[in-house]
Amino acid sequence: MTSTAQPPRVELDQPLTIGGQQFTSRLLVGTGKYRTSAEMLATLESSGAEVVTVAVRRVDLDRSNEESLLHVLDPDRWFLLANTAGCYSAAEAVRYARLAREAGFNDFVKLEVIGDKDTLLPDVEGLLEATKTLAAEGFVVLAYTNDDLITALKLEDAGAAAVMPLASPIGSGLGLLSPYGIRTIKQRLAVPVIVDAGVGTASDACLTMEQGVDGILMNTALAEADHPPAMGHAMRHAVAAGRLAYLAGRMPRREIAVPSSPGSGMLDEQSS
Amino acid sequence: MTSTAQPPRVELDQPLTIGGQQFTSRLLVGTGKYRTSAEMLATLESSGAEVVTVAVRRVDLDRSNEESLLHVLDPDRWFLLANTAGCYSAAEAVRYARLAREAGFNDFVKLEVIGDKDTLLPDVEGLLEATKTLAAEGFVVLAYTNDDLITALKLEDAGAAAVMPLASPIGSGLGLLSPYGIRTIKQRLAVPVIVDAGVGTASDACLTMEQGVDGILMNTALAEADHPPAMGHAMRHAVAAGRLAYLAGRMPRREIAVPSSPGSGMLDEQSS
Amino acid sequence: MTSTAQPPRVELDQPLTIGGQQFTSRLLVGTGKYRTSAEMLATLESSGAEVVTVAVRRVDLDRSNEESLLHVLDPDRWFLLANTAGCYSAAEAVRYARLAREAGFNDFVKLEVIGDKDTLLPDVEGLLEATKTLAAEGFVVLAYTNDDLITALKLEDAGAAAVMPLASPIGSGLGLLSPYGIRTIKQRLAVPVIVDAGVGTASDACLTMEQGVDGILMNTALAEADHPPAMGHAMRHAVAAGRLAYLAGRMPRREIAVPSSPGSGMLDEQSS
Amino acid sequence: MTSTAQPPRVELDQPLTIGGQQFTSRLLVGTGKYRTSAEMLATLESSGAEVVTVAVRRVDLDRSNEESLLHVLDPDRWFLLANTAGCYSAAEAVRYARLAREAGFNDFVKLEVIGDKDTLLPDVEGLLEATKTLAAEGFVVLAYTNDDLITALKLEDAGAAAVMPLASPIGSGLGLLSPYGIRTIKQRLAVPVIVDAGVGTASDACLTMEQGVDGILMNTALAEADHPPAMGHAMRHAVAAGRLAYLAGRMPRREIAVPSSPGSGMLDEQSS
Amino acid sequence: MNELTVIVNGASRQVPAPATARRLLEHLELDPRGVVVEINQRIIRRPQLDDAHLAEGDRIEIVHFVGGG
Amino acid sequence: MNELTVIVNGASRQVPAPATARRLLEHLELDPRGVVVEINQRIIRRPQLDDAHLAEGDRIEIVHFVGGG
Amino acid sequence: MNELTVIVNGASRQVPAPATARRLLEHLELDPRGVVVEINQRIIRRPQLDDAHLAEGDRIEIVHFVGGG
Amino acid sequence: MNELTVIVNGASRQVPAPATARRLLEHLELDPRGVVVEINQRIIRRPQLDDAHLAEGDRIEIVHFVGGG
Repeated sequence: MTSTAQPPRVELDQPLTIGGQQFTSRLLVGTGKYRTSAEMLATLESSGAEVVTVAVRRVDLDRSNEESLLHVLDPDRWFLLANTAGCYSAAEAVRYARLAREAGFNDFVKLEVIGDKDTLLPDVEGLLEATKTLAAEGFVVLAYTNDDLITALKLEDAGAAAVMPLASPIGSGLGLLSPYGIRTIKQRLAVPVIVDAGVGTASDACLTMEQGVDGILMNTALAEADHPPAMGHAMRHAVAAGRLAYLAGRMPRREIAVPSSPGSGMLDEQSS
Repeated sequence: MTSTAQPPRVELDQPLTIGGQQFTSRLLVGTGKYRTSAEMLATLESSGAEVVTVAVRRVDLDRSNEESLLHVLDPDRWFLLANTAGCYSAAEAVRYARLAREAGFNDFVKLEVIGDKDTLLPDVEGLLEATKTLAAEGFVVLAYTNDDLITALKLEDAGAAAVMPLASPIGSGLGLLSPYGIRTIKQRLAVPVIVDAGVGTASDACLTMEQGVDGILMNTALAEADHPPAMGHAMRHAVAAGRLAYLAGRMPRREIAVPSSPGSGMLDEQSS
Repeated sequence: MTSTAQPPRVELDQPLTIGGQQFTSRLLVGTGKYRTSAEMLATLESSGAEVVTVAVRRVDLDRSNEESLLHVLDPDRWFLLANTAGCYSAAEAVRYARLAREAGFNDFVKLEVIGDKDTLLPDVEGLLEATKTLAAEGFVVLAYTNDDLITALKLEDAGAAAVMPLASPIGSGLGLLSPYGIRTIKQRLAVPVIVDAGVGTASDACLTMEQGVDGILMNTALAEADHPPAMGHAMRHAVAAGRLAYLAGRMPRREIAVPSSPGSGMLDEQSS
Repeated sequence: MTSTAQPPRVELDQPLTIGGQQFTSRLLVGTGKYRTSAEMLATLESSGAEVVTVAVRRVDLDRSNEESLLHVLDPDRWFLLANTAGCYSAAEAVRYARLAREAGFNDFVKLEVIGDKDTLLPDVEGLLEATKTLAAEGFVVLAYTNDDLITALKLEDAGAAAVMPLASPIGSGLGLLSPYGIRTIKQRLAVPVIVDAGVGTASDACLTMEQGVDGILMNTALAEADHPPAMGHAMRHAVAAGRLAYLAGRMPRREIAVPSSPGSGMLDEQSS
Repeated sequence: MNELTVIVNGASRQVPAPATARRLLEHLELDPRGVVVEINQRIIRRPQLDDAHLAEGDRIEIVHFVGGG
Repeated sequence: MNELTVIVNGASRQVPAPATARRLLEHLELDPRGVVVEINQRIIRRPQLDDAHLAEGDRIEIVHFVGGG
Repeated sequence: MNELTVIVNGASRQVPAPATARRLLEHLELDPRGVVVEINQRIIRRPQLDDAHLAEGDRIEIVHFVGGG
Repeated sequence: MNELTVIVNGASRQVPAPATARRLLEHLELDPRGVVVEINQRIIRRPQLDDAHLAEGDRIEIVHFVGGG
């Protein structure tokens, strides 16, 4: 070990860029299922997220306006990413996406076309169709999909600005079921890969980022933690940790021990 | 969701305390196997660690003094934790510990009594014996051990100030082989539990901290990363992430999907 | 424990039935990549399989006939299941299936429509299209697919007689990547589920069968074992083991120990 | 592929031999916790086991003799392996072992010295002491231990005829927590390695045998299955499967797909 | 004064005639900047709210953003 | 004696004319029971092998089963 | 007739005196082939059952095999 | 001038006599603040370096901290 050599320069990471727009954080968060608005806001803050997802639903005409999300979320502070959650066909998802765009914030849509109520897994046929339609209309489509590489490649071809494979089913907290699948998708696609759904705790997020993906979107892991703001903080660290570890390049795994301290220079050795 | 309720106060974490001494970081790092001193220092800095381990070895009388670690590591900046790496008996480990203490920095020792050259696994018989001897001499003993609860309990009884079960063999990078074992040890011991050895990348560190342990000591994961300073930074985040996630209380795992967006308020629903 | 009670009757398993035809084994095996015909035959025998897959390829007009599989495999002894391996579109797969049927053995086809040369993952769009075409022509379609439930449900609707989700990519030996995904598919489909591809060793096969699926098809795990006939024997046992364990109903997992020997009746206890 | 080459001869496995005595099965089973004697006997039969473990306890003088195990288990049919379950010190375990030997069946003892009531993990200090004592008295000691290699090596030195590391805690059903640990022990010891405790279902047993160990002892996985006799049958297959797969030598894992059917000979290819 | 019957978010409502999308929002006390209006599955862009006249039986959807993942 | 040029499994071949699918198999010394013949992407079922006449330039595929997974 | 008080498997019992280990088993209707007897932590091998005399206050353990794992 | 032969870190060395631990360090150009000295397996605390006299054949270990994990 010499003291003159320079440490290798750590390459600075590039910011996440989707559809030409740069974002300050690789962690995207949902706004559903929080116990209170205050808790949601505290969690959004602690997570460091810039992009927050929102759903499009009917105004409840019989109730006060208190639940209007725009009274809680300042659109100048947060990048509102509308989703098409709850849509079970391409046509339905396209309709919701168009309504969302009219809200006037941006052209982004987190596109969901769900295939089944129990698992909330995507219907990839409908998803491809809706992606083509919306991309042609100028939407920046972030397509929620499963971990199938072939579908991911087709989504990219169809004009998706980002592909969002799941770690495991929405709201399940089962973590990253197939690191192999996610890694393969990342290696083969040119557009950003944002893992969406299934992350349950910080180590899930860290492991996911270590596969090289560009970001993570989560909701339930935060909203259903015992202390959402603390979990937001944890996830902010976890995403940074996984990203940096990916860039830093991990040590090899080996089924043999290697000492960290020198093997020579022990006492009572006989000099040769 | 109402906006009036307060978010739950996130309990502030307590600092890691061993043998009555508080430390600023739950990440402890080794100083072996770096390519250069500059790289080591940059990594120590980026890791945020306060405690750094050092080995006791003969001065090499035939070479220049450049390798003396104290020329590189300022003892006022870093807490030097001497280890007994390379010792294969209680007597040998005790001898090294005593020499280390004479260096005059502190009474702490990371006690290793190795049982086998190939795996570097601890000899728990020798370890217990050396722990008793050194604790009686006033040492603050941090005992490197395997993931056996019974041995950990005996080490606590023998006077260890902290117990350091391994995640996997030293230098292997295999990660946390038995979350169950580590979690059980943490639940049963009163003294701090610092996981030592085997962590390979950030998600390993994060998962380890999520078991509730008090800290992690690592060396090879940093020194053998492609870019050690970046990995140091990653690990700093990973330890914070895992700790916070543990304190925040993760969501339950479930083998069923749960939507994050409201199920009602969809278009074209018939009003009742 | 009384000696008079009867043990519960173990329900006899039903034979695997696909497209109305019963089979004697839940293990289906491929015939590719063996070093010699003799080794292949010995492995087929030791595996206990009845169904063996074959590919459709041009006769090599410049070489002797020795490689004709029918000179090696007696069609009266083995049920020949032709595949459409190597096909990258629905039209191509349909053409191969029709050729295979003209060979005159049966109407079964293991339908593959591949989406990518590197991963050999299925193109589910093409697969659905080819399934509809072939089912309408009276084929008994066994559709090789990924572990996506929605696609599996659509394949069933399209007329597939069996759905064959992968454990992991063809020839990878990575084992069962998503037990959850496979289990979910099995729970939701009425037609048999045969896991195809990715099994690497006996424990993979056993774990796969424990998810409740109806059978497993494998090739590389046998042909590339050091001793294929011994591995054939291993897999025969593994499939039986996993099936029986599934039917027997495993004990619960618990994070606490429970003694197997009585806690009372120890020596020196004081009688109450 | 030529038909003239011979398949490699599959080496016949050697029978399990402990303390000079050959056994017909590598599956050893306990006799505790069955709902009825009949169910236990049916399970022992279906498992194919020869060695069955029994505990030493006081005769219950206030009840009829019906529970005496020897009225149920014919000692000429089964090899009775007495354990020292429930003993928390070397002295206590030695006392039970001596009592068991006086029963007059054999000199074997499954030696347990438990260190903790909650986890039933072994106290390796007491275990080593009792092993030395009993080996010196001519016992054939099968020592129930944890998965620590160093302790296993010391047990061998102390005269153990077989070492029995756990897969996971007794009665937990958590399966094989550390394949690495068990594999390492097997590679380093000359005496047989029988994995004891923690196996929950067939795939656990199969995976365990694939590490190369000589046998498995289980109780709860059978007694607490929904249908113990069916699980006995499953485990018989699972142990055979894992053993054969180990001997057969599994295929390599690879993160890339490799086709099982020929890449050439496709239709419409242009001849060169 | 005349009234129209329209279906707003799935329920029948009487609104004063003649009516436009903007009048409907005012009638419902909704701020146009926070909602999007669809009439018979045709989206009404905000600048056109005044021009969008309602007819008897129109199916109107008024949506906004809510918390979602 | 006349000859036809056809493409068999991707390569040009001269075959005696007039030719049928069955004659081609005989010419190539292939047992009809082990192969399937396709002419210009139309499958020739075995009973029709005699009736399937070859024409100049026909693209013929002769396939059989090989080892596969 | 005399009696002895001994502790058998943790409970006091009166047994006819003089008593041996074998007599105790007979008294308890236990088959010696299925049990092992310990008196004051000293094992009585089966051939010695007749020679093992019981004394007042002896602590006797009678064990057998039960189901265990 | 006399010399002593001592074993320092496993190798024989001649040192000027009379010698102390401190003199030995000076002779080897080692800063006492960075090392610890052991003579015949007895540690010499730093304040005692001057009092620790070396004798012929003494086995001396001089250690310091190096990088380790």
